[in-house]
Amino acid sequence: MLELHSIYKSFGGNQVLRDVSFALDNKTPITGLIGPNGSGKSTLFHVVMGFYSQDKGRVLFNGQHLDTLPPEKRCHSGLSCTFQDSRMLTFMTVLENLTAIPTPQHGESLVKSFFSPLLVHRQEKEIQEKARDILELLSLSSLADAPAGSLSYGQRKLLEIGRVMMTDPQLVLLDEPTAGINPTLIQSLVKILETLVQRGMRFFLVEHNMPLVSQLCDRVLVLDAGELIFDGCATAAKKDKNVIQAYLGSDGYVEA
Amino acid sequence: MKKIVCTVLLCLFAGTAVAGTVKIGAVQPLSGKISVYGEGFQRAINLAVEEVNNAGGIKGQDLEIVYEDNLSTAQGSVSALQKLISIEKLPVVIGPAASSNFLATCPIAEREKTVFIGAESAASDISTCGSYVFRVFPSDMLQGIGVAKLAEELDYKEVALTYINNDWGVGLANAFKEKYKGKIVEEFTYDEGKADYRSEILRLKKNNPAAVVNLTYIKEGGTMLKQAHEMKFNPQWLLGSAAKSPKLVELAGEAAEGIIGTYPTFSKTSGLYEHYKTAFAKKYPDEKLPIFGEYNYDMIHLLAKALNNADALTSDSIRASLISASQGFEGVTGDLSFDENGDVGASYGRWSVKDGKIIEN
Amino acid sequence: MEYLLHIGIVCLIYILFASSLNLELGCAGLYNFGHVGFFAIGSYTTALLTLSGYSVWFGLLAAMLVAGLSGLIFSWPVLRLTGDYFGIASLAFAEMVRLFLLNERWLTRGPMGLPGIPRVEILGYSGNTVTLLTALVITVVSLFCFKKILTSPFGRTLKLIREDEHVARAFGKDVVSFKTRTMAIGSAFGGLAGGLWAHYLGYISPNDFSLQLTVLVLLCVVLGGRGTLLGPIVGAVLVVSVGEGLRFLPLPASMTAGVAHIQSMLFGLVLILLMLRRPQGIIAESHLIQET
Amino acid sequence: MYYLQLFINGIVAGGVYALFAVGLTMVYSVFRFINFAHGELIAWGAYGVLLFASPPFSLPLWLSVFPAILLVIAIALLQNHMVFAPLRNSQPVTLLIASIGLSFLLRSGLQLYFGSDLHSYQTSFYESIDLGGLMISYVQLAMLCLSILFFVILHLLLSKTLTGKSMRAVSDSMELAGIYGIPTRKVSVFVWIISAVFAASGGFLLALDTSLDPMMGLTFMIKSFAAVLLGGVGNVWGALLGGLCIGIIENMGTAFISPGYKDLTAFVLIIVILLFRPQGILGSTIRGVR
Repeated sequence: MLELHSIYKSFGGNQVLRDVSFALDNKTPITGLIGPNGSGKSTLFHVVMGFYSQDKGRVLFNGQHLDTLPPEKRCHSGLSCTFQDSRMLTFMTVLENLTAIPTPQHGESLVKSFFSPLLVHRQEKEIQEKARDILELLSLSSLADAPAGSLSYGQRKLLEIGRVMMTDPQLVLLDEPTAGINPTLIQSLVKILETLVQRGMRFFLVEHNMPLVSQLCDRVLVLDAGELIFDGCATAAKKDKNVIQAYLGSDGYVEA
Repeated sequence: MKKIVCTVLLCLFAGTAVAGTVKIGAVQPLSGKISVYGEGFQRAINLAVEEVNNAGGIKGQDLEIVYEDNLSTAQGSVSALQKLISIEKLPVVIGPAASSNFLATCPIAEREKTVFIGAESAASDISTCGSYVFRVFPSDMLQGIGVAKLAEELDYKEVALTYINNDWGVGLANAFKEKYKGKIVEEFTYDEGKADYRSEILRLKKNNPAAVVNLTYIKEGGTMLKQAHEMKFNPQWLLGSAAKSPKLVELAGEAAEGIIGTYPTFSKTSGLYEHYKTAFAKKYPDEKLPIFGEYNYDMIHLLAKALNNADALTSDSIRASLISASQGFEGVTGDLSFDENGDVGASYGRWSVKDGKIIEN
Repeated sequence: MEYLLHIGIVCLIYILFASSLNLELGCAGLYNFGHVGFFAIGSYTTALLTLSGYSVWFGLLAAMLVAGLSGLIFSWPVLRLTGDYFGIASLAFAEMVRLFLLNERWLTRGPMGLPGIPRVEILGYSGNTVTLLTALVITVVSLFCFKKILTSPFGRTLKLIREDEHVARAFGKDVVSFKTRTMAIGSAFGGLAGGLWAHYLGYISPNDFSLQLTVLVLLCVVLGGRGTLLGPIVGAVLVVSVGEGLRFLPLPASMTAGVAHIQSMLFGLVLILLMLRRPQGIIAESHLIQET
Repeated sequence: MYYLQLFINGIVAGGVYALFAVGLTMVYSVFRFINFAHGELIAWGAYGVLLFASPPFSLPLWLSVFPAILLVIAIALLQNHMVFAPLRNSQPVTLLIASIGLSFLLRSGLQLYFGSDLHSYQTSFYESIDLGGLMISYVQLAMLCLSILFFVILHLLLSKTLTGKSMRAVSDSMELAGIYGIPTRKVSVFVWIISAVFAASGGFLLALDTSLDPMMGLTFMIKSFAAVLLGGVGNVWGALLGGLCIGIIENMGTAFISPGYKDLTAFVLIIVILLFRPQGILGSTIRGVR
């Protein structure tokens, strides 16, 4: 599915990513990416999404080269992402936040919206239905017409997952989805992720919350100072010497 | 408290009703780009109105001018004219300065059959505006020819032509180019209202012509003369009439020495011009003689004469009496008899600056 | 009566002009300070065409096309800029158009302007009432188009792009194409307003399309409330009627010079107070109310 | 020779544009909005000198420059306090339109008091120096020297003094600087003072060279914007360089294209710069005053 071949990226003098290569296949439902602060996680995230262009190396998705594509072209290939600070459009209603996402829409071409309103209307109804199903799943349908600005921080995180689902992606990059939300909401988020995995969606989770990572992820990649130092199952990661050293300095320990 | 207020209001309105004045509309640029000229015209008009009213006014009633500001724009002029015609219902309206504003309004006056008379618009297109449109200011066809004749009289075979890039400058330049038989060494326009014309002057200096015809306004003319003098470029400057004002001499200082220009001649003989100058100085002690002020002054007197012997205050009868009154009417600016399309002829005299003063000869 | 017709026509033209700017400024967040440039292109296109014999309707249509095209050509290179930079670039564009019209005397007779532009004529009548009716019909149709655009998915995505371009690009919206299309539509209708203006006034000259007109139309959009459909309409009507209303102040003749300056001082003061008290305009877009 | 003279004219004109552009670039980089009312500070500077030189005070011309600068500083501070400070955290377009309103207010106030007639300082005439055929008038020379002098002072101030450093910090981000205890109010007042001083002195020089009219501020606005952008927003030296470039290209242009298009060069420059190098010659993508 997603392949990265020896990615290098530096801002000014400081080398943020050094020779990062890995491949995500279709089988592992959720892969985690962990690492201490400043290890280059978000930079890697932005490189894959195309907001930063890497200095060297190639990014492939289902065999297709993404390096030349600008961000707006990459998501047509089935790749999508959420943002760390869940950039919701506060003034549009919750429903609108979802219905505006799918592209291309017939309604977006002016010629069609004037001269073939039926086509537009039909597609609009489909999109509305899809959005309402997603809100049902996220148990947010009661807030469908409220402005997104009035949602609580946790609800926004859920809505962001909904927004991603609108594009029916194959792989979703989650950038610290559980940062700053209470445990009960985290469990509901986990439940939703599991149902989506059944539907065939794959996730690439960038996260700090160790218990969540070990609970969810079958495969974990650890990044430290721009280098990939571990690639394996979650439990092995906890015992691995380099990972411990990377996280807690030389003589630290990790509780089970 | 309410009782007092309404009594005050009542007598205010009563006041205007009793006096019963004859009203004429006036669309003037009182704000915006050419408000500099608007204020000058207004003073000249008020002076003339005062004189008319002292001499008995119009059939015993006082003459009153209803001013409307046109913000120096075409849209403002149209709004002002529409208001004067349909709200104030005035049969006679004085047109705005600048040909562009005048051209925007004269079709409306023609359609509404209102006598429309202008005192500062030179564009030759105005002659074809219509039967209700008159103009006491000579069309730029005549001015351009006047400057061309001046250049030939001073036998300049070669001359550089530069003019301000607005309707006045371009109109005059076209007329000049047709009439002037000599060679035009260099010709270009320059922007209105700029502060630095040194590069333009340099371009003139390049082929150092003996004389330079510069059709300009006061501000641009003053700046150019001064900057040319600074750059030791002293050709014989030939100017149009729009720069003939003591303000130009004030701005250009010594650089204005020896410049020559044309202006529509005033009838020196009848001493009207002296009377106008002294009357103006008395009424506005600290103000300078406004440019084109004489035309407005004459226009009011001509209108007063026409209104007096018009049988009814309707625009048609005023129009007829205006044409008859203008035949042989000797104003400060000379003979004001209208030709068939409402223009006045003008013969051209010369003005020049000698030790800081404007001399007409 | 003619005067009321006059105010009605000027209001309608300002409504069309302000609404077309609102599509760009209000909905797409493009600070287009050069909208008067397209207004001028529209006026001159229809004036030149009708003066050389074409019918008025053909002139108006051509005005829309030429203005829309120039909007497209202008926006292609400049759209990569955001916010203030786009504003200055468009301001520069409008001044370039004015200078072009002023100096290309072979085409536009330069500062002499174009007199005698034929008026709108239906079945032989061509008074102010006819012009008012045509302006009314054209404005209503245009407002209907704007409403359709605003409420369609196109309008929704436009708002998405205005609020957060980053998210829009992340979800595959071709931001540049949306903005270019909005610019094209906005300038087309701006050109149409210019065409109507030329046929009503009968005479146009380059200096009518100055910075002052840009500021006036900007005020209509901002005063009324940008981003809404009703906003520019209310703004335009207010600006035109207040402007004309000040003519009726009962003042002695000698004072009129002073009054003109006071009038524009008031104009500036209103602008400042408006920005201090209610920057989102009279008819605020729903979300802006909490934001202040 | 002819082109050299054009070049010199360009430098002098550029110096004046730069003088106005400095105020603009600093206000923009600290407060993030385009100050349309900056032109009126120029006009008030020129008229202020006229005010103090005429009857009620009738100071000699050179002496009346300082009270005029104080007057303009007072206007700038008042305008900051009444209009721009309350609007500090609103959208740039709101601030911009407020500054347009302010420019109408100040300009018509000027016309109301002084009348819209043309004025000029009744001063003795200035000769020009003849450097082997190249003409520079004393006024031009004064303009050039003053611009350079001001820029040097400003440079020293920005780089050496504490207020200068804090100004650069504030221009980077107002909130952050505030958190570090930099008195943002004092700094913003300081920015307004500097832009007022530059505008007033520029206005005086301009009027000395030509004449005074209420619209003089407006005609320079777009050119100064072009200088700000060309030089790189927030970069003081950039403003100088930008101003000089525009002056030179504009004046050299008159030799080739018709002077009617003299302003066109500034506009074309604006669009070209914005397309190919939005951050300007000396600018860098990181914002802030340098």
